[in-house]
Amino acid sequence: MRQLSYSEAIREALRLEMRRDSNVFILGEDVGQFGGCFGVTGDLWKEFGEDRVRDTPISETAIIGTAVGAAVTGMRPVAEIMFCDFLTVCMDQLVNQAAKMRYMFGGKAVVPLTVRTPVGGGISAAAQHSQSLEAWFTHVPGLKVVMPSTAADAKGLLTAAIRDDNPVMFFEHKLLYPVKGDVPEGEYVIPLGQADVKREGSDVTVIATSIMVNRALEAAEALAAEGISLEVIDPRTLVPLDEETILASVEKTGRVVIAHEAVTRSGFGAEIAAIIAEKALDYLDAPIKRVGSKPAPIPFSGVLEQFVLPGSQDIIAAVKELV
Amino acid sequence: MRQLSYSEAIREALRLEMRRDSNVFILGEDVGQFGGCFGVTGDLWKEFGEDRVRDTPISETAIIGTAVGAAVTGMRPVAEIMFCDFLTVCMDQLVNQAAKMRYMFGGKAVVPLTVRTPVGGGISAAAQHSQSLEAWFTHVPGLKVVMPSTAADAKGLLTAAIRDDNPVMFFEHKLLYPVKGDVPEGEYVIPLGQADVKREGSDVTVIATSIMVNRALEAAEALAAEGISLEVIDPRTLVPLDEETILASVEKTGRVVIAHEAVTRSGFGAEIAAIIAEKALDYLDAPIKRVGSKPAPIPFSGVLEQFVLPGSQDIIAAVKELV
Amino acid sequence: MEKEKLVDLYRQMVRVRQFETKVSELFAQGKIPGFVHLYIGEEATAVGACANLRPDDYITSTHRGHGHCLAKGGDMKLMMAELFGKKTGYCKGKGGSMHIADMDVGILGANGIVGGGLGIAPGAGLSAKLRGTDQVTACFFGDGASNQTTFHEGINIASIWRLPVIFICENNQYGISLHQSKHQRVADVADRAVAYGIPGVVVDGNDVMAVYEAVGEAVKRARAGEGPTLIEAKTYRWHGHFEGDPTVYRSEKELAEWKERCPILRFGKHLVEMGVATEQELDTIKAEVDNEVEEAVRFAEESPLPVPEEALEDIYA
Amino acid sequence: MEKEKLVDLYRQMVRVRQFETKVSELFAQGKIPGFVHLYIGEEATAVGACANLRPDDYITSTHRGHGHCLAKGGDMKLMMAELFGKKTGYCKGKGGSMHIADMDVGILGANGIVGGGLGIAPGAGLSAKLRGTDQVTACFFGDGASNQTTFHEGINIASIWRLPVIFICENNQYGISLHQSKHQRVADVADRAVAYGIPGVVVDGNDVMAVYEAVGEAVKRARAGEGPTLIEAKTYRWHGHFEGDPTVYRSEKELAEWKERCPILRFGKHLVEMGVATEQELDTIKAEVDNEVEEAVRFAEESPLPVPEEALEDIYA
Ligand SMILES: Cc1ncc(C[n+]2csc(CCOP(=O)(O)OP(=O)(O)O)c2C)c(N)n1
Ligand SMILES: Cc1ncc(C[n+]2csc(CCOP(=O)(O)OP(=O)(O)O)c2C)c(N)n1
Ligand SMILES: [Mg+2]
Ligand SMILES: [Mg+2]
Repeated sequence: MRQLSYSEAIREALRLEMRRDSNVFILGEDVGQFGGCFGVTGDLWKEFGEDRVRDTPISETAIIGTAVGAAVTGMRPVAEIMFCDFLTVCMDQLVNQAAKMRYMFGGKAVVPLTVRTPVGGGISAAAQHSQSLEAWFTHVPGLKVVMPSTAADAKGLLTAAIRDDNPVMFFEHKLLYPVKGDVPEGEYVIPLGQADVKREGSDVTVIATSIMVNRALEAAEALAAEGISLEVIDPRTLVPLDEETILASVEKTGRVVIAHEAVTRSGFGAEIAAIIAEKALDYLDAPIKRVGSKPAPIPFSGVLEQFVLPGSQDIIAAVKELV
Repeated sequence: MRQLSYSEAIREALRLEMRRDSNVFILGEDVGQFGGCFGVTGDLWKEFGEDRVRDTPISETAIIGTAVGAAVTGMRPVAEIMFCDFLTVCMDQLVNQAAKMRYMFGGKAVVPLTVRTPVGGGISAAAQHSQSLEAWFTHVPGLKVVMPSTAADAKGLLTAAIRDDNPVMFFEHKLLYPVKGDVPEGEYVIPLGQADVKREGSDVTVIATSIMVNRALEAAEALAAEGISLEVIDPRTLVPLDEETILASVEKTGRVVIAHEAVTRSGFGAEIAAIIAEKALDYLDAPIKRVGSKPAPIPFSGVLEQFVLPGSQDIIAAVKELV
Repeated sequence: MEKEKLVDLYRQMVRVRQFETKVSELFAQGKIPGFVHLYIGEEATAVGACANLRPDDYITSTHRGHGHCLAKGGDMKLMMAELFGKKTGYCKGKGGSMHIADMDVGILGANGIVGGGLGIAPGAGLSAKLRGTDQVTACFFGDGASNQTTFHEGINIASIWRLPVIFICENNQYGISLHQSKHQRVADVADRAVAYGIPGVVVDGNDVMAVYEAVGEAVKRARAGEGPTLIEAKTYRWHGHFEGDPTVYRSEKELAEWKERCPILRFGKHLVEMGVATEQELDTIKAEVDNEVEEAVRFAEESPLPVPEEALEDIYA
Repeated sequence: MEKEKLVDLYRQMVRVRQFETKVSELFAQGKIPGFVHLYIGEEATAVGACANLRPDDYITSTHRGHGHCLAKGGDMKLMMAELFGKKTGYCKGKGGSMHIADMDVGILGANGIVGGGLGIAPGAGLSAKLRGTDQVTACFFGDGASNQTTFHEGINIASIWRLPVIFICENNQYGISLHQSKHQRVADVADRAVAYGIPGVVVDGNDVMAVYEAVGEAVKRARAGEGPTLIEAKTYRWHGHFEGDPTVYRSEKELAEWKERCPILRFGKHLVEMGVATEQELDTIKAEVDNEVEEAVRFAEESPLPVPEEALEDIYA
């Protein structure tokens, strides 16, 4: 199959959806001629023009507010927030407006809004440009939360997100942007709410999101050599969550490691662990282990940053405590 | 002992700290002559004047920003955000500035800032005035998170929060404001990070926060009549968390219900469940149950609101599934 | 303006006044729960502004939104039922006073977040522009809201993109207890238009014709693609910030002075003087509106409460 | 101004220029990680502004903060070591370019959030006021930041409380790729001062004396309790937004024109013409600064990296 990078796959989904539906448009900082801070929107501006690939002022509240107002009056905006850390300046428009509008209005509004934003560390961008804040949004009824780990998933899930009639938070990972993978051509939709078993295995279930899926697959490879078999599950969408696939794997292996790059404390891994501790306790042969960032802001210096961020070796260590 | 309401206890802590340390001051919307939207700051304005009990514009970003700037230059501000729902408009100043400043600056700044804000439903204030958003802040290294359930705890913990050299989020519950309890006179400090066993018991551990402590005690009373003995633990501070007290109780009872008013999904209960599933799995004789708000924005109409919010009957039901 | 329209302006103001007066009573009786922010005294602003709008135009409203919703064509019965938390209400009891919306007549929602609508309105404007319609959006907000995030970012983005939005600041002198002079150093919020390179207009918010004309001009500009206008309507709320507010922060004298300038009395007098209507005709309108309000109350009272389980519906589309 | 001070202004600008030029080289060599935003071309603004400040005055800075930090008295060695991510750096390697701070000389931090400092600066001002000192706070920010939340709320609160804050907008024409004409409809950011009832001043940001004088006036006002001033310094960044930006959004011609207006060349020429310094003296300064920069690089290169476990220190006091 044809290979695309994760960012090319995202751009392709945007391009196809914009061709398909004239109500789809993009807005964000430097998404036009500049092509996006990480180059994701690239040349879309050339095909669709300034109106549909709109450069905005550095006003995240206005970006999301405008997107909400446009969505609720018939458009299908895709807003880019340059770093997910900047969601902190537009939380109200996401959490109190977009997420709740339909409900507060008794079901009479639709808010088909997609917010794309990168998470993650690894590029020495320090504490205000490296966070992974997806867990916050999973706490807010009314939002959907998507987090692809591969180029193909990025394309299929973004297509679904744009077509979804609800506000969808779409979290990309900076380090994944250049990573290539097979990506189906043409229309490709992955329904929200379906986990993917990225690798089958029998000894330990690793539930991983975003870049930690890659780390988990590395760990699986390394451990396979030692005769330990990991099953790697990528929920892909955190809300709605495919509990079934997760619980079936736990039943099979009896051992669980949950891995995400976000700070462990109150990360989405806590929610997954809690679900398992409620619904699959009897299957468990060992404690549930979580792997995530250590409880610190992300530091600048590479040695410090690598220490705080989780890696495949942390997954390996967690697995070894279980088997 | 002398009885005070929860809001009187908070006011007393504020008054005593303001008398003790001239660097302590209050800022927020309508905290002066108006006495605060829920009457908490009351007459403090009369004793300390407009300078130290400052009415602000309706500018939450400026309130927290100003508090951060004042804290880092030697003051000890106590900011009031009228409803915790409005934290959504000042997340950056809390999460990216206050929480991370000390760290980003290599330990060379102190940010002794307290943010008081009410959580909770129960007064038909609907979706934008009823949330319980404390879990978000527990995900952010650099912040401390406090959530008192009684008047005495409110006084003792707020005193500790104000004296703490770190940014502390102090979550009050609207429905608790009028609730009276014994409150020690004079200086009273409860160190942050100490859970309180609100009722001893042997069959099931209920870990509850804020108003759910009261609901848990009601449940305990009701279930005692049926011969079921609940141990009710109030962590009081979520960050830092007193894991020891929690785990000791789990060891004793082997059964756990976690109750908070926030939406269950990705609430702080998930974190507590995950900790138990990692560190105390062997003690567990039954699945970990969580009780929280159902996955909906808080609705306006009383019948709907009561359905969404958790109550003592939900705790009772959860307990009965375990024993 | 033709007589019919003039009389209708009067009727609309009376509808708002009587509705709010009744809500105040019902709140005091404990029949309406939650927070209730009344529009009494400010009627001319919503009515004068909305008289320029078509059903397919949009408004964004505020926590003090009953007046806007009625003036934009909201259904009084559905509003009252919503305030009662009934299933037949606009939001099926899920929203209450602060979240009344009617997508069919362009009411994009009252809003519990001060300044919330200032974020959203530019989006409705952009939507009309991208869809190639000439719909406009009127964005109501208070003097207090003019110090929020969304005021600055929202008006700026509307200005650079020349969006068809009319920003209408209802300067009722206070944000809860804080007088305007203590929350900003400008005397006129309209002066802030300079910061966005758009026209800023001050108008007597208690003069329905003045509001009508000022907003009319702005609507014309917006429909012509000339971008947004900031209009400041000077007015006053007679009641407390919310029902139950003892208003310690203001004087009886100040209130009395503003009551002198009642927008309804004033416009009624004007209509009679101009020979557009007689006192009797005006009384008839009041009586008719009384009936309409009574009917709305009856509808609300007789309507069923929602069923608890409905709380879990309408979250996702 | 006495000769010594004039020459020092020159030296400070050269320090910023040479520091940044070296950082650019080191970044290209892969020795400095992360995002680096350089101040080359804008030196006169930071230097002219900070020349009015005492060590106990405060500044808040931005992502483009090296110039502010040097001009406010930051230690070049500690800065360079921080950029290298070394343990001896200002932040022990935890902050990097965007978070350099020095509480001892009043640098309340560079800031990775556009507009971040606009929120914090009023607090430093309030603090000084409450503590009864006459310290002032200079708040640097970009033209792009003037469309952020914190610009509006921060300046408003500083204005109503008459806080001793000088808001200094460095209008370098762009927010990343977006030209000012596309992100706001005012030609002068200073016009926005009207919205807060404070003085707004436009100054040539490439003229160090003009900046010095304008900020001096504002500092005088602030110390006298007369409240904040908004100063807009028109300038230009010679490099891309960050190192590595191909700057497709602007023309070579535009860049060349601004290079003609180099603040350092210009001021150097002026000093020579005025007989304040000779070409030779200026060359000596450059040579001295070159040494200073080399020494800073040596310090940074020779310093140890932090130990991984240190990442878990300095989170709580
Ligand atoms: C972001 C936010 N902050 C604070 C509040 C609480 N609040 C509700 S209405 C109000 C006053 C609003 O004043 P103004 O904008 O002048 O409108 P008015 O009430 O006078 O009509 C405040 C502070 C809120 N709802 N949202
Ligand atoms: C809230 C926020 N939004 C976006 C960014 C990304 N960003 C960093 S610098 C910058 C441009 C800032 O422009 P301006 O304020 O004019 O400063 P300049 O870079 O021109 O000095 C942007 C958009 C950010 N850091 N913070
Ligand atoms: Mg007002
Ligand atoms: Mg700029």
